[in-house]
Amino acid sequence: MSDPPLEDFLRQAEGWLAARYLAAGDGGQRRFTWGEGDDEVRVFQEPDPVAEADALPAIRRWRRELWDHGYGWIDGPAACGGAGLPAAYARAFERLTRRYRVPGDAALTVSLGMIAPAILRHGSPGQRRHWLPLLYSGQQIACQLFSEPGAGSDLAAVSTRATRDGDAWRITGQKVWTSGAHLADIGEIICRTSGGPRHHNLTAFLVDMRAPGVTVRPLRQMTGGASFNEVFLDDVAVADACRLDEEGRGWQVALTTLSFERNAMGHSAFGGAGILSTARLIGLVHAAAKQADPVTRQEFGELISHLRVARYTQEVQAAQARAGDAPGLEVALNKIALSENMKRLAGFAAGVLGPALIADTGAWGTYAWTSVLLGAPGYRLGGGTDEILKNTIAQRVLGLPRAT
Amino acid sequence: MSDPPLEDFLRQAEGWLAARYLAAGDGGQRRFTWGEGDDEVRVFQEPDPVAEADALPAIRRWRRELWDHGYGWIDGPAACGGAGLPAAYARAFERLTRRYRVPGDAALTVSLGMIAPAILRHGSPGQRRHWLPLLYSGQQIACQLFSEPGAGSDLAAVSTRATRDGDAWRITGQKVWTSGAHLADIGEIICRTSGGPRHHNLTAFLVDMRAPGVTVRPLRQMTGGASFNEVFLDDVAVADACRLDEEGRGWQVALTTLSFERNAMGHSAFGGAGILSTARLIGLVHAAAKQADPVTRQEFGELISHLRVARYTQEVQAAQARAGDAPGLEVALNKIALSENMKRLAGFAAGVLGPALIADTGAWGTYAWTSVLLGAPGYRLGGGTDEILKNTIAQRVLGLPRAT
Amino acid sequence: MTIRDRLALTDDERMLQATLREFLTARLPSAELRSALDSDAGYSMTLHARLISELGVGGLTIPEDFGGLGLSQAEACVVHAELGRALYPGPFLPGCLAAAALLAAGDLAACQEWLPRLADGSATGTVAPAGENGSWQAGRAPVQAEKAPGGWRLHGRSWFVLSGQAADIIIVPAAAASAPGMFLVESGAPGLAVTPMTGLDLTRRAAALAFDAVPARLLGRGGDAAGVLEQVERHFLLATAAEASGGISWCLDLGVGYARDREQFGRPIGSFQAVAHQCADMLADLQSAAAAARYAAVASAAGSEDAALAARVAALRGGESYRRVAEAAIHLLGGVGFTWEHDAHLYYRRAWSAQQLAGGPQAHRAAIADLAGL
Amino acid sequence: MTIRDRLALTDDERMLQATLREFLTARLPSAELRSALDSDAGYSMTLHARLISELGVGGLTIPEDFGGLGLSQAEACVVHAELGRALYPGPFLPGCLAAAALLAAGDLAACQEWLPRLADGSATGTVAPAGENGSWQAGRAPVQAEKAPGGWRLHGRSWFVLSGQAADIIIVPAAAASAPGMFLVESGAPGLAVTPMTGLDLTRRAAALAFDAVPARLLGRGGDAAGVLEQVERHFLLATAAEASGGISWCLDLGVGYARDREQFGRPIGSFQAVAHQCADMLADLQSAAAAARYAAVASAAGSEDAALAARVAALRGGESYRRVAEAAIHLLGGVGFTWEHDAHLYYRRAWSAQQLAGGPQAHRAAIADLAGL
Repeated sequence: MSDPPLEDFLRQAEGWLAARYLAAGDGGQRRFTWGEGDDEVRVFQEPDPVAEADALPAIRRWRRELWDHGYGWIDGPAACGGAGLPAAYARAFERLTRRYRVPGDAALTVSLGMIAPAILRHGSPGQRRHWLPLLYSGQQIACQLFSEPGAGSDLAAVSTRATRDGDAWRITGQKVWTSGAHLADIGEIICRTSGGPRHHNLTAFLVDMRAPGVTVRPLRQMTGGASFNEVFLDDVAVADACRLDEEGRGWQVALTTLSFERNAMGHSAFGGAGILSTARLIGLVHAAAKQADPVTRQEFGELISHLRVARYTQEVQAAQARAGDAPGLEVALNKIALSENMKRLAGFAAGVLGPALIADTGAWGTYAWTSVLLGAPGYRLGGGTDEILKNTIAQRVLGLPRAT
Repeated sequence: MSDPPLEDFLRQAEGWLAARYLAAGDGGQRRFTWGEGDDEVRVFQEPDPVAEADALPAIRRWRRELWDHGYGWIDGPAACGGAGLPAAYARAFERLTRRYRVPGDAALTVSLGMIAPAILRHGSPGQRRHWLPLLYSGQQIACQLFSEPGAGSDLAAVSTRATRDGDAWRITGQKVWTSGAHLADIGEIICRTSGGPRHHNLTAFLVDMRAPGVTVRPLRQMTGGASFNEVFLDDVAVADACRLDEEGRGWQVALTTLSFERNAMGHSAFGGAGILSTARLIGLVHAAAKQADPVTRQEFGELISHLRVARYTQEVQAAQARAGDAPGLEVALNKIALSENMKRLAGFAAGVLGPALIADTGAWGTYAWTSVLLGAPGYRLGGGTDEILKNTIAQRVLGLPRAT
Repeated sequence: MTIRDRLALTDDERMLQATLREFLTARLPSAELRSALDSDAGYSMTLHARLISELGVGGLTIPEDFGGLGLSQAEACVVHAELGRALYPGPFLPGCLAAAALLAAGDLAACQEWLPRLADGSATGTVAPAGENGSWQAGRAPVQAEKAPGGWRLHGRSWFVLSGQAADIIIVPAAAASAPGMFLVESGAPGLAVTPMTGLDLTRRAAALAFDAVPARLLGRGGDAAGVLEQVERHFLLATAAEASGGISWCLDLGVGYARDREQFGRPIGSFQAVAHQCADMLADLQSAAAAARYAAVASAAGSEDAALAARVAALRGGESYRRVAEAAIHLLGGVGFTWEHDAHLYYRRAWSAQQLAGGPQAHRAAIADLAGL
Repeated sequence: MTIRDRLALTDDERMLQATLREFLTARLPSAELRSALDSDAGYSMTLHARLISELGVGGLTIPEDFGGLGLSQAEACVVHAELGRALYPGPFLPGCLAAAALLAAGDLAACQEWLPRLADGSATGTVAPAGENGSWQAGRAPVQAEKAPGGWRLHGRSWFVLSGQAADIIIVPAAAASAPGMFLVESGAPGLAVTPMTGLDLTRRAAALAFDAVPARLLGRGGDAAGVLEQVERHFLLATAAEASGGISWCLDLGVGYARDREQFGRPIGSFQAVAHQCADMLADLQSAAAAARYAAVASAAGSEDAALAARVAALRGGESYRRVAEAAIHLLGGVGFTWEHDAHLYYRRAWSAQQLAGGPQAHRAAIADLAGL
């Protein structure tokens, strides 16, 4: 039976949403008014653990409702419980949800944006039928257990070991920079399973985050908060059925997962786009009474030009994707641009606020900007450092020989 | 007999100078007045060939007079005709000459600043006694024949060949980016003399620039002028007595010569420091009536801070050298800083002049700045590109492993 | 028609781009460009005529009923980008600006008389809005208009007039009694002196114009110079942004090609990380400059309310990226890039010149601050 | 004594530098610094007392007849650089500023009473020149002085007061009837409320001061706040430039050490050209920041006429370089550099904070333009 026309699909979806959630009012963008509400401008969300735990049930219910009414995985294959509709329907639905006060999927960026697509690509039919409905219905949340203290940019150098034990495996090692590990039910983990040659000695597993031997600790970052966790695994048992793809193909599974990460990171909504809004920046300048200062206006014009160009680039890429000419790896350049824009934001705030940026006078929306200043260095590291991304661009987009 | 006290030496030298040359007036710095004289602001001197040829006799006479009165090579060893005084005497004399209208040694920077010191280091006693008096007395001028179209940063890859012919050699090949070749009498040339391993297959010679088979052509650069030459050698005969150092030691001779080049290039007087003078920049802003514009004042303050820091750095290094703690290879960083300052100068001139920079309205001191804009890219290449210099700094100053 | 739907190139635009690329690659290789630069006119008139007749790009944005194709800024910028990529030296951009001025002034008779001839290439045009400091303030127009018995007479000077020597008609803002109006002057008019200005950009010549009681035709009712110039400036901003993206793409192809082929230390220089990352940075500049130019052109074509801001963003970022990429290309090439005979410096010269003629970074940043509502 | 002769470190200065380096390396390792930051005072009072008694640096620039060493800015900046390298959290810099203010105000009695105690460490001091927007304009002093029967009373608030909580005496500019004068307030004075300000720089605490009819002692004749603050600001500019060069040298040592030791892809990351060149850039920043700080200090000590300009140049370039190098060090370290437990971010926080407290880049550029004669 062919797909319903997009307009009908959207009309029906809007009816469904309107029956359950309040309209977000003005075109879905929460109107920004200087001085109102929380003045937080974080690069990485640092949800207070209690508030985060409180919000989780509502997010799980939101996913479950979507799943039960066919909106949980709009462009997923029917065989695994998806609605089997074209990706354009899923994107249109996602834009539609922004016009309603829905819990949203921010907390599930990794689970649905990186791990679920990796399971779809590398899982057996049984694994796909088992895990994907659990993830897209919100019954289970997945996290990414990749980086290690000794394996950052060089992910292939992971030392966490998985040793065969009958028809199960025992995993021992340490993973770092995992976001949401404390809320996750399962973790996609890359382990060393043989002494074999580089890139061929790794295997991926889906490990139960609540299994005995798994310890999750918040990883305090320079901002003062903790957006990520450290995960210690001490002889953790994992059934062979939870092995994702063949033994020795862990590197391919990792690359697939990372490619989804880069696409997500480039998107301007990622990384607290709220901090990039023009209205907030205008409010900042007015609060410091510098709107008439020609030097401030030049620095404002320069900053806005960079923020807008980043948005124009993403919109052109989205249009090209819709026209079937989706951009390739060069999307990673968006992430680098976003990191640079965060540095520019911090510099601009310092120029406008001066000392009021670096010590809290209590004035709304001033000292809060230190979060951008303290978060920006992390953004240049997470999801691939500038240098690693530029290597990839040079070699796989520009066809230059391997840079050593 | 011990050295005369520095004060006596300087007093005597000043007497000698004053008897022959007019005082330069105000402390040796030609006073800059906006609108007066030539508004040329070149990165590389592009002497008009005729004017240059005319000026040469005066420069040769100036050297000859210095030589005949013991000021030609103040800190040179007596054995080779030098005065055998400490380097501090030579530096003090050089500073003294700036207070008089002397022809100066700008045209001899390569000959006396790079080739002569290389001959002192690598020449046989006979070669030193023969060549050094000729160079320091201005009777002969030397140039540097190193780079080739296929051997720029990778100098060791020179393909100009010198083949043994009895007790002489025959040299065939092409050299590029040689300054002053059209005025030089001899050229220090690096040639490939064997099929041996890299860095061991080269030999240095002093070739007669007027020998048959040597063709010198100006190399027109993007500024429109020609500060450098191309030199073609077609089966040029060179006596074995003109071989500098052993066969196969050409690479060591080249490194010695290049090290002298870097020291010279870092010095602010090099590269038309005149263009960096504050008075000329103030004149530029006033000519465009922008001295009251806060944005222009910020850009001016930023530019001046970079120019001053470059001068402070050199003065601190000079003081450290006088105190016996001369800086090493990190002097190359001065050259990179000077290149960056030239780019900043061009950007500043563009900000102040706008279109008047890129098309000539005839106004004094405006369109002339295009020479800086067109010369700056060359300054990042000559004397070692930024990248090559940073490799050297990382490896030999910071002790980092060879960067590949 | 929202902007989002028009951002991807349409099939027609793709065709136009490919045809132009083929035409210019075949008919304007480096040797042809160099001989054009050494010629008196600075461009080949035969090539210009063929460009307009064969590809019909002369009247791109001129309405059909004035003999043009009636296309939008979106299509026009596809053409500007390809011409920018080839440093096309002919008077294409000045012609577009003259057409835009005529349309904006709304003088039907003048439009009927001149737009068809601009469209079919039988006449070339330009605009002369800038005073000695290069700025376009209509308020302080550098030329005065005096109502004489026989008609209007112009006095004064204007500078940096693109293709001033080649233009048959010149549209000039001139201060009359009330607010300044737009005037049309035909080349060869008595009292008009056109002298070439020595310029940095060898591929686009500018002239200085001296008006000594020059007879001129008032366009429309007059007093509308400010509004007309604003529309002409929009075209200029969009065109320079598109040209910049074209020039950047040439420099990127040059730089990456050289990084692949040039060997030093026994290996391609592109295998050194410093070179590889500079190439990635050049791609990032191309990606953002091309996207900004496209978004701004489509926003203007769609008449969207952020079109003015987008045009300034595209001009600012495009101008800065073009300068940076042109210099990076020269640096990557090493010595050969610094020579007169290699074409790299022609792009470097165009990058610096176009950026200043289009107003310069300071003007763009100030305009962005105003338009963004600070 | 021309500047040129004093630019190289003297033997005494070398000795002072080595002794300080040894003292701080032994007594303020990372663990000690961390526990100091977690303490109430934010620094170890015993260590502060030892620093002053053992090394006598308390009264560095206080004249000998007031119990100090009577040394110049040149020596003082050697100390500031070493303290900056170790992020020394004690109230050393505020003490220097208080001493500078007392000397500049020229109130003999106040100098005799307090300078010896600042010198021997028995008293700590600070200055409170800044209003809510952080600027030091004496003209619009944020605190007013009122002549009451019992003596002067101060009203108002001042912000960003370094070591405000630790200071025994606070020197405050206050607007009286005529031009503002300098006043001395003792800690614990009635009506004085000192509240800590949450700050970015964990190694240097600032406080907000509220004055409610606080008794204060007028220093000298009064009306000279502008002149006094100018001299205090000079000390502050030179000290922050020197501290920046010390912090940069720590970050460079950290980054280069890590680039040598850290292996990824089977080799030290310093063997990758991108990393190697970032290290070379960090060295260039150190070289210029250290030279500018040294030149400015020697120029001030020699009273040369370009001393004011040199101080601003050193503060501007030192501040920008420190921010850049601190961020580069974190980036080089990768994830571990982004953690709370690694010390790298303490330097990043100091770099940003010190730069703004010293006036910020815009103020420095404007001052440079004035001082350079534009």
